[in-house]
Amino acid sequence: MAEQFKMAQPKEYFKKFLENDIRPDDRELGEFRPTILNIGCVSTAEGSALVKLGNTTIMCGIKAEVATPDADRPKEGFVVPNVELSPLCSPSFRPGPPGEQAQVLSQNMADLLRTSECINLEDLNICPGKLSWVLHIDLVCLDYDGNVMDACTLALVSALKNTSLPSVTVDEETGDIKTDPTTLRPLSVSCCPVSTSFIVFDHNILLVDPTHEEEKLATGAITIIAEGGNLVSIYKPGGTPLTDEQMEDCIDRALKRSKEASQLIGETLCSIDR
Amino acid sequence: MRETPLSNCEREFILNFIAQQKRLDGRKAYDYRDLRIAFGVSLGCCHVELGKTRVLAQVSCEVGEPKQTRPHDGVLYVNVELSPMACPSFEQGRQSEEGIELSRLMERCLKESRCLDLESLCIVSGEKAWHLRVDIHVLNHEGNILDCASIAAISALAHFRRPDVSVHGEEITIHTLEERNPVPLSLHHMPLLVSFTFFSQGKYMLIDPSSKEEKVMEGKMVVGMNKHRELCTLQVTGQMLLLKEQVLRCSSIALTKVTRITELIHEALENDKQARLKGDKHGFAVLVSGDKVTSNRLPKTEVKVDTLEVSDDMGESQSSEDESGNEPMEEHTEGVPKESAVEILTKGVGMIGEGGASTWLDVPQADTKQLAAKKQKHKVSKMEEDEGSSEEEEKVILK
Amino acid sequence: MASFTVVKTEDLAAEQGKGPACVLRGQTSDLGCLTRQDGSVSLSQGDTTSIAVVYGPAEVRINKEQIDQATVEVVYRPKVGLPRPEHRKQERVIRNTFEAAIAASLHPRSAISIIIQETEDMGSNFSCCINSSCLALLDAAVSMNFMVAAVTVALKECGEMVLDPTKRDETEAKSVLSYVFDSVNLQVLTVVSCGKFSRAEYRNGLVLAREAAKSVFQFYRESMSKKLLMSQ
Amino acid sequence: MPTDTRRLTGPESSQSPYNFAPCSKLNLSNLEKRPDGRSFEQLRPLFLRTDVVSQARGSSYIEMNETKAICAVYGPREVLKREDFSLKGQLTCDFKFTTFSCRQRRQHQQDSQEKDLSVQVLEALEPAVCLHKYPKSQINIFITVLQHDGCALSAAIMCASLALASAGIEMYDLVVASSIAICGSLTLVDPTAQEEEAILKSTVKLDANAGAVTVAFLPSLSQVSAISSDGELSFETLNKNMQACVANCQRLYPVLERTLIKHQQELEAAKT
Amino acid sequence: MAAPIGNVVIPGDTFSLLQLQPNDEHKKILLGPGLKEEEAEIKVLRPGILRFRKPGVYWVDCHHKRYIPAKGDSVIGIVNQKVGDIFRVDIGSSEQASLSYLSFEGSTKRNRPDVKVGDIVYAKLLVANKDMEPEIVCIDGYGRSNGMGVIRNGGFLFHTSLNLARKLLNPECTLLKSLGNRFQFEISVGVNGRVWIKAANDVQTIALVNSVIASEYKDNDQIKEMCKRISKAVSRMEVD
Repeated sequence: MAEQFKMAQPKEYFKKFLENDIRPDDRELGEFRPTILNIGCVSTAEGSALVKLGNTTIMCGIKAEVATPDADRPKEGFVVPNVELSPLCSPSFRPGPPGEQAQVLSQNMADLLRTSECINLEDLNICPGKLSWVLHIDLVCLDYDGNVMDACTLALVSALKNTSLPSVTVDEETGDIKTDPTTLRPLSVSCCPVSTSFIVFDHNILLVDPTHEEEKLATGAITIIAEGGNLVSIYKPGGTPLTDEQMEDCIDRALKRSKEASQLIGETLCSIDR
Repeated sequence: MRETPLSNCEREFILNFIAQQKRLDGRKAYDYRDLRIAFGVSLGCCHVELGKTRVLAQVSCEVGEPKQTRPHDGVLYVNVELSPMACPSFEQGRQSEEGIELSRLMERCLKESRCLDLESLCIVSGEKAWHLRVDIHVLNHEGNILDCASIAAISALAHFRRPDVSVHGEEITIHTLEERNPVPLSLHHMPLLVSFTFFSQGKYMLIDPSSKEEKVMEGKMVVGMNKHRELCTLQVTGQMLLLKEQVLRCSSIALTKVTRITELIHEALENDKQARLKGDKHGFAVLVSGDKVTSNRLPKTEVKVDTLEVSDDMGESQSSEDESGNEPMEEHTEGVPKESAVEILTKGVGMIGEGGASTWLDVPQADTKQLAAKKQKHKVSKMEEDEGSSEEEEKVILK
Repeated sequence: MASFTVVKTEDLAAEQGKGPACVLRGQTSDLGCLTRQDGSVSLSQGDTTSIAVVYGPAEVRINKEQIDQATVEVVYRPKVGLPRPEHRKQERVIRNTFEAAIAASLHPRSAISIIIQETEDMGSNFSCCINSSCLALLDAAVSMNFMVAAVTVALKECGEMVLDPTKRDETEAKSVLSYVFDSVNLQVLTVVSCGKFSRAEYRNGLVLAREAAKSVFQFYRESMSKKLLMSQ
Repeated sequence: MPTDTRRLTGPESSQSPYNFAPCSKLNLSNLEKRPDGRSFEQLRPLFLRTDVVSQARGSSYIEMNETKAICAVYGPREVLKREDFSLKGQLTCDFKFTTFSCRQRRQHQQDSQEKDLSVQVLEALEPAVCLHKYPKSQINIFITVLQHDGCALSAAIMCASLALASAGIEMYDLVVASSIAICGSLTLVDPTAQEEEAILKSTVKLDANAGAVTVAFLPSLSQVSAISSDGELSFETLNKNMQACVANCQRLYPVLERTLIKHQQELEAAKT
Repeated sequence: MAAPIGNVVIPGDTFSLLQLQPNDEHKKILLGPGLKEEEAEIKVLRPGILRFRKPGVYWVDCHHKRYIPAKGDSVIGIVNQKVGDIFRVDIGSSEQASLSYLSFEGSTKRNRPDVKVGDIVYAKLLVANKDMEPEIVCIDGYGRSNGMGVIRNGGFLFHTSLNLARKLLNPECTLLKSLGNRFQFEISVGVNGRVWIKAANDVQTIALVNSVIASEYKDNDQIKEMCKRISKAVSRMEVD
């Protein structure tokens, strides 16, 4: 019965739940789904992490390569994030080049890396004007059940913190390159930005960490990326206008979440080193 | 998007009218519509209005590797964009027949005419050279995009300056504009395209056709020429035959037009230069006067706000954060206990939070080992505790 | 290395029509500046200019058709090079913003498409795009629940705030925030930010931007009145 | 100019740092123990799990030590184009390595090897699926290899057949696959990437027998649905090793069986 | 404060029923295009000038180029294609209108009207509804054409903004009056912003076309002035 009701009028179905401040997957409005983090799960990548946010699953792998730096930035390396929403993760995606959403996510990742300055591009330089690191950061969605943005940021940051590079040297006079795979240098990641996404349901109710169903019914969305006590980004693309109080509330929760999540990353990393 | 079709009555009327040596907008057969050339604030940005047809051209540059085939030359890209902006029938992204022909002609006009000295764009032969890029955006299509585009493109190139570079051994430095003045491109000559349209077996000829005239035309001849009467392209399209005389006549008309337009371009360049020297206002913002009925102007307005919070002290935001800890948050906080939220399941696997559904790696309550096994199969030892599949693999291994 | 345009230093410095920090640069609008579209406008804020055009309610592509409301499409056209993911993101933000503003349910099975051409980015380009799009929609008389106005604020390292920043201001600023408000109760419709900032700074920016938005809305009203009253 | 405007692009050309490292080549001629300590005819532990993709009709995850793959099945979906209507349903397969799954970085676009593997997986599975039950409709299989350490093909086949089964697609039988790498007299069951590589490199100087053979097998029908072999193998060797593969398949079968039963039990549990 | 009738309103503006009719708010009122009732308030959706007609009709007179079909409108359409026994006609709306070959005066299954693709028809909207494809007819309720049908033998068709078309349709239209004093011409105006003009000769026709287009942003005196100039110019042109 419930199924049919859900099919027929999803909106009403959700309303019924939200009337008593609970969500169909018996979460509270402000509650996250369980977040599982598995760091260093792919040994072929220089750095990797798998994040599960409820059902939503993102795997991030970082492949490091070397290239000649740009003429106008001879002392800098490259970070190239890309998000892949493969047809595997949801029936709504088709094979072929990335769609709008994948592109927007990729861009969000790039912006996150740039504004949070968690990686100093100059650290990625090997020999000025000659050789720099290129970090190909690829995030693959394995299960698309909403709030991919948060999962991606978590995976991205964890993978970066897990990344270590072999030592590469350029011979001064001959100019030929030597790699020593035995000595690995961990990549320095200065900070740990964490994103928190909300949707607006029915123009007034705020839901944190939405599932795919919830996202489909949303009348607006907002993503806040926090780092320590600071805000790295507030991203509210249109949708229902929010009151200042609502915005403040979102920021509160985002700051809180950022503490928890960075704690998660930190402790998980320690557990590897042990 | 679908474009409003041309009705028969319009078609017949226009053709008759042309047969009477008249045009809808009262021009003579060999008249151009009035031409307006304006430059943007950024260098190499040119906006051309030909009647109501509008084209924007922007030149940009980057340092890259030269082509293997021509290691001593820079590279010039020409990109013509026909978007629905100009006219509903143009598709976004997909290049139409029209678009391809257009870019082809522009390339012939700008690249194959060798109007630009590419060698001067080489920095280190075979390694580094300037890549120039001309982006041509058609903003409004009221006919004769081609001529308009060629004017915009060539003016933009003439207006452009590239940053100066110096090479010491292998070290190349691109100087900021503070350090050194940017250098102009060395433009040998200014080729322009003039298109002639023909009606009723080439009996009547018009230049600078309007969009309606283009719709009813029979064929078209494009002459690419500079003011020294050097021909750089000549293309005839459409199903009609032309007499030798006509071609010659066209070329001589083209010459007069090209000379006139070249003058106009130089004038415009000069005006822009003067304006910049005097520090007058220049760029597109000035184009809109605000005295037209449809245009409006808002002088710069001071915005007053009552006293703001002191923004740059962290203490503030800190405090606001603390308060986040208490009452407004309460209802959300349960479910995620503050301390020791993190649960380390196995090496490199941690989790927080409860509730919600998860089909893969569903750990909570269930023995964490199971997940451990699932994630870290390298340790077969772990597998033993795991029932189901892993037992099987014990078997597998034992055999 | 991406292809870049060259702007003279003095032009960046000149800050034409720019005075103290809390000033909106002079604005000009030219409604119906193009002929082939249902609505078109070229808007300038200081030296930043952009052209926006609107078609609609017009024929919709079958795969995008919605039976209960109009489909809003946005195309953003950068001046240099082909559209890249960054522009896709911009399109997405602009589209979502106007999906909220446009009364789409009045024209089901049709498309309302907005096309924006960047013509000169001398700072606060995003605001200029939003505002020009909104004016274009007004020019095309597309039904809207409310109008929107965008205002950009730059935060300098020293903590000083610059309203409607120029390119120079943006490059010097530690972060740049753009707010979009609705015309009915001036609530926050859209926020996009670039660079780190504190909570207080967000609030202050909000207050300042909201104040500025009022005069932008006033500008819309004047522009429309001028055109409409003359042509009645 | 950027070739791919839909992705973020780095510099035009970049290469792996390990191209400049002295490569430690595994010497096969006098190999008495395998690098991962297995005996020559030992299989790697096989781990399987169903229902890993919530959005898919059926899905599964496979892990053979360092080889990890995930597969999702969608459908039966209606075919959109009228012209490819057919009374027999159509099965499609899309095989992809993640860019970071191998030692050398892979491209986003599907390359020839991936296309080739897609076809091989498809051919191995088609005989097992009752396609006549799904007229005018298509069933899509998507396989992503998260980490590649040899035997990607057999892993993919098993993963996919399990996913199909868990999707409730009617099948005659599960498909089990196994592969053996041959290098002269030496045969390596269930080879790792390192071993595969070593053999392919060594082909030049060794005698005729150097390569690998993969067999897909329908255990309960005891039929072979596909054989793929690369390198050069004499008929006898091929024959001998096929038998070996089939034997291995039979040993693997119960694992798939159990996993599927577990999956069913879970479903039942969920119902009540 | 009373409703700003005759003034410019823009989307988001609201006013109460009371404002509309301070004297008696019980009277029934009718909201035309551009207005919508929301929580006992009248909300403006489109920019334009608020108009009022007795007894209680309010609407926003706005300025646009895109035509949105409304039942009973008389429009000029361009026949775009023939599909079976209907014509697809472009009337400038988001969807093409359908026109049955039977809805012409005197047409039967036997003798179909002679209509070619590209012809222009003057027709009335029979069905106009946001959820349905618009349908136009060239006959009135009694099966008479009364002026509707295919427009033939010459003349020139051009497009204007919709409110200019409405201005032309206004019997008090200064432009047409003052032009009428000077020229002889046929004109038919569709509310979808399509205007067809035919005068004594092509030169005059074009002169009229241009003057109509030019009149868009002119007040009445300027219009009169312009007409004078035009007629002079035309007579000069006709000489040579």
